Amino acid sequence: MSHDPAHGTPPGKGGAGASAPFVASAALGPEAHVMVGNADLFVNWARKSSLWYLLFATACCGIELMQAGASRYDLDRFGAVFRATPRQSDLLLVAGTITHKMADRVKRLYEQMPEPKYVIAMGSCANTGGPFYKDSYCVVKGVDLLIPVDVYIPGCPPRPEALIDGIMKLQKIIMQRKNYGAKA
Amino acid sequence: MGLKEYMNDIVEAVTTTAKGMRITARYGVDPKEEVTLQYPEERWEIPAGYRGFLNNDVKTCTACTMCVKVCPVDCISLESVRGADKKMVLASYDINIGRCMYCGLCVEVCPPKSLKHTSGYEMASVARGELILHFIAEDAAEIKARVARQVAEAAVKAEAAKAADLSSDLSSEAARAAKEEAAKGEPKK
Amino acid sequence: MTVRTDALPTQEMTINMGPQHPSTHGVLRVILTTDGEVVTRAVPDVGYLHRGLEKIGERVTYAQFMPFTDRLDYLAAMNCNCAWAWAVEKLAKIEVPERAEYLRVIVCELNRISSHLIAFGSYTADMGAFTPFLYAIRERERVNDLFEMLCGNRLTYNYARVGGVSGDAPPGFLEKTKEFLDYFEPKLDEYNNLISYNKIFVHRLANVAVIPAEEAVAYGLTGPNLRGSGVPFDLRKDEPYSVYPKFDFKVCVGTGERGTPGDCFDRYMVRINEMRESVRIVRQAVARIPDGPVMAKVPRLFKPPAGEAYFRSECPRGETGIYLISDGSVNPFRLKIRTGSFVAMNIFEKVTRGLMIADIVAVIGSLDIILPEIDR
Amino acid sequence: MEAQAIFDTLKGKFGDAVVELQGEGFSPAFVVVAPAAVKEVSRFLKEDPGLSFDVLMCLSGVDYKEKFAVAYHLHSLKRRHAIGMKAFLPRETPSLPTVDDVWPGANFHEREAFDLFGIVFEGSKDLRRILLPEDWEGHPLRKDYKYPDFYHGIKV
Amino acid sequence: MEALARSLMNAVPLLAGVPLWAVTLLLIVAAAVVILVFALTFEGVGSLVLRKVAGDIQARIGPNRVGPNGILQFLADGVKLVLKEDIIPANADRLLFKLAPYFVFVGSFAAFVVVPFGVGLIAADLNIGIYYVMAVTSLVVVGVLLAGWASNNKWALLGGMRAAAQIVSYEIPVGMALIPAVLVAGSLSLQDIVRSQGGLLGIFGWNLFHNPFSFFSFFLYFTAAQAETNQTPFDLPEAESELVSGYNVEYSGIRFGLFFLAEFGDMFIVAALATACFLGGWNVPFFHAATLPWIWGNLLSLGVFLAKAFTMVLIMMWVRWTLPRLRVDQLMRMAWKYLVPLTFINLLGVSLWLLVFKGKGIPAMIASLFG
Repeated sequence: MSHDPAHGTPPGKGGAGASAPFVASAALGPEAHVMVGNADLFVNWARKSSLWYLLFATACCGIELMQAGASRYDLDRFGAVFRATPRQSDLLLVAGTITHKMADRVKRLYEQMPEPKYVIAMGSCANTGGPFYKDSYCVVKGVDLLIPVDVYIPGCPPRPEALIDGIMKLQKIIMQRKNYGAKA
Repeated sequence: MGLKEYMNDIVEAVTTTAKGMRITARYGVDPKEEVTLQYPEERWEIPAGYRGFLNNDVKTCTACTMCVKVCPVDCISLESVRGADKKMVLASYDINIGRCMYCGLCVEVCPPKSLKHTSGYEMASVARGELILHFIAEDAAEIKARVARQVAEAAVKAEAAKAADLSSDLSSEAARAAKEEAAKGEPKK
Repeated sequence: MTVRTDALPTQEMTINMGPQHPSTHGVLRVILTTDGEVVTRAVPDVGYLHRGLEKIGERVTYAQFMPFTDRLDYLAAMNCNCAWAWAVEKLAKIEVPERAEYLRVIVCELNRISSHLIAFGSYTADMGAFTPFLYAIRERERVNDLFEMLCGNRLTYNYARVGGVSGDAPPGFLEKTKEFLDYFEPKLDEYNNLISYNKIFVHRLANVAVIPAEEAVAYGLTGPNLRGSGVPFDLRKDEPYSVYPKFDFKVCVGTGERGTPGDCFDRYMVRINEMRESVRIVRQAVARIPDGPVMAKVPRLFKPPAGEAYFRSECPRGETGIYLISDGSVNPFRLKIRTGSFVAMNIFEKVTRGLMIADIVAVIGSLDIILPEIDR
Repeated sequence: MEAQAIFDTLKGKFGDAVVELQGEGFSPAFVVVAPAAVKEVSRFLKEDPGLSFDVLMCLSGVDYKEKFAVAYHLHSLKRRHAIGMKAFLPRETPSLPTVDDVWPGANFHEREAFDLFGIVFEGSKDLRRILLPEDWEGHPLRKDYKYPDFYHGIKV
Repeated sequence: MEALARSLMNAVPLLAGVPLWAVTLLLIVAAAVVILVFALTFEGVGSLVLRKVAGDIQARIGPNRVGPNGILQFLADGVKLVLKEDIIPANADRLLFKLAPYFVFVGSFAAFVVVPFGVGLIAADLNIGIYYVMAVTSLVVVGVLLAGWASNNKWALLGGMRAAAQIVSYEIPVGMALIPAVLVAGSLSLQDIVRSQGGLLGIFGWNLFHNPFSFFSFFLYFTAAQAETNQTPFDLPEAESELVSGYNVEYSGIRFGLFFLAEFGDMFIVAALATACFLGGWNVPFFHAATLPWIWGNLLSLGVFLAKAFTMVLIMMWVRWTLPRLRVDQLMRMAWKYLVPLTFINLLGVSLWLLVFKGKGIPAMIASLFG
């Protein structure tokens, strides 16, 4: 799913709104147009509402992840509990810088997670290498060079609300996924 | 391990545990203690100076590339071309918020104060490409072509104007020369 | 390597307390060779968050390096910002206005409180009590609100500038700070009742990983780790910089309250008491802050005179020393950042010999290390 | 005790091993020492009751383009004074004796100088790369370091 | 069950032709299904209540977006766990790996048989009630040890070893702390123990207030039981922060779900035993439940029993979210140097008390004073 970052989706309406510069509203994932049956709806609802995320905090975004899990923003409301082992978690929240020395560990963690797994790249370091894009010799320039990423959350570090917004967008994507019936 | 220490251990264990549990009980029972902000419905009001996503007011921007130079990460890419009236016309202005580190140095250094932080922070997207904000709607090539045409027209008009001046100079030259002959002619009488 | 060769020949087990572990405070890898539960050797392997900050320092200008100091120790970003600003000002001998120095002290001490809160919270979470961690984060959220109001960001502030601070305190900031201090002070006693003097917690911490005073000095430990061993050395008192001499506060030293001086419990209690002292400092600073400009006259393309300077300031995790060499150009020529966690990791292997696996977690928590400071 | 006084005592004791005093423009003044004599000078600095530099604050490698240097920042808790010690090294084979038996805290600093500069500390307890992966080629903080294109197949 | 089967056969003429053993078998299976449904729903709702209580204590809200006010959270967790990929580590011991969760679940579920839910509501009123519970719950140790060994993971191995050491050495205090109730009631069967606490003495009929030693042994039992079910001050086997979640490191999907359910099953068993032995089981204070007609008597007693058991579970959760975790050697020291001696002294005290006062507790003596 990694592709050349330079190309952007064609811009929407012209003119810069006061707060929202115009970027085409994010398409809801590759299978946005698929008709989803009832069995899928129930299964997707179950998967969406118990997203156990792996406690994987490498750098500053890890602190925002902790604060999102704490009392004020409370990820537990969404059924998202942190798990210590990749075996029991289905969401890999890459929060922080991934250096080359850490790269194969991230791949191994991703492969250890049981199948319906999702990845959120949180923060500029995970999206594109962020502040260390230009001059650092040992930072992986974006975690999608290593593992397929479902949702990118911009911010350095993104606010806990931005993280919850990213998780809710991931939940919408999960609701679209088609598991049973003939593949379209 | 004397008997006194043994009993003291037990008593201390029970009292400290009870003290701790009294505090957690107070939190458990008292609903006022709850500080949760249910995000999608209740939102934290963002203070004025919050450094959210960047937004460049394209009209007042003078394409002076100060922000491009000061950014430690080079996430602002700007193309501009010199317009007919010698001022720079913005062809494309993109900020890659996937790489930006929200340090605010560019906002401080921007002379016309067109680049400002908005209070937006919700831009979770599915594709990495969507993290690049384009502030000029039109495609860069079209703008360049249009500006090039304008410059060409201006040049042609300038040519015509110059030619006209030239000819007028010639004629005025000729007229002045003729006047001089006349003037020279007359004083000899 | 004691291998018991009596009836049943047993073998030692090497475990990877790998880069991804719930209680290594980030991406630290400790290679444990254990004999059952008892650890015979724990070798730390760092570098999983090495981002080449010093190489970046040589390629960006002095002003552009300020946001990178946020990423140096993201729990105490203000202290690192100000440390960088003070270091460059010491090299270039720039005079900073009084109000800017007061603002710097206020934000540094507030950040010390929020950094010690995370240290306290994650330490109790490592020991198994998850509730104090959430109370600590709730208090830290209120400090984040103050900083967000002041400089616009919750974690990476980029607030200090060479020659002053980026912006004056918005109206209502000082009142809100006073409000937070009044709210926060009784909370410390509540934490002490809840967890600090809890019998199980004390048993887990007292007499574990004792670092005697001379060994702490020999290994170059600084900050709460050094003061925990009973050495009353605090840079704000012994090598005063900025306007610290104007405030009176106590240097908290480990006294072996519940065990021998220099054990994990002492280092923990030094941090709790230091929060109380920081509250006192911020109260005095808020009361006596003068008016005036917040930024000295510094040219945009700032070129310091050629020379070398070493400045060290008291960060929550120990002394952050910045050795700055400038050759008169716009970019620093060489930049070495020495941090408290890097040195604390140095003593880790010697201190953890013969402890149990649960104590390894206790030692990591008591040294309060943070990975970007170790790896830079 | 003032830097000049420290320099004189060292000059008196070690003679030409102590090269010069970099005072002006250096905020803790530097005593420049010949690389071979680093261990004796540092042992003397630590044990001598008058100086008693018992804390090695910071040990940093420096690449001065034509030669390397290792800068030691020393501080004394008893006397509350600080001094810098510097040893210049040739660029081709930068190596000098270790000081981690004088100050145990030096080990991590030396490993970092080895890792990022390639300065070899003879006799060091454990000289391995500390920050970079074991199989990383080159020493990044050298001025002439060229960034690698790929590492384990990932674009740098 | 035969008496019930025979009375059912006389009542329903249609069943006359069916052999007796078939009807009893049918009844047993029906009772088992009812208890299984109760156990699974309790364990599901228990996991939701645990997170709600945690939220309450930690000044936040627990799950409230899945279903109305978070009610369906456990359903979502369950369905998701069932549909997860079934991973068995490469060179793990496949058979034992698959077997371990069933041992643990069976071990904790089998103890539901003797829980005295109501006046007549008990699956099988075994006359060796408590002895049977002690025997069955020790099956959990085998399951956890298997899980630790089979998943070929060093953390899991350590978790398994810790679990074996902990549960085995806390069986003794748990057993000893329950004996006073047996001595007072004079029988191992849980129904008898509960009936012995009845009578019109109301709350003071409970074993808790029978004599100071039994009062003390309730608290000893509660601490040891907290260790028996791996709750926080003693949750070393799956220590989240030390052993990366202990013996269930390699388990994912419904296998982990079984461990999860078994943990809550244990919690309920321990709470049920505490209620039955010390807090008067299904006895309604100042009221004789047996006198009511058949349906209402059972319902009322069931309600009272569940109320008491749930408060005990809530207290265990409350302790779970307050205290830090012990170290392994402190755990052993606490078991062998503190709990075991204290329970023995306690046992001696109770038996001497019964000998001296010929089986009457303080409340009974005071009642007899007033005639």
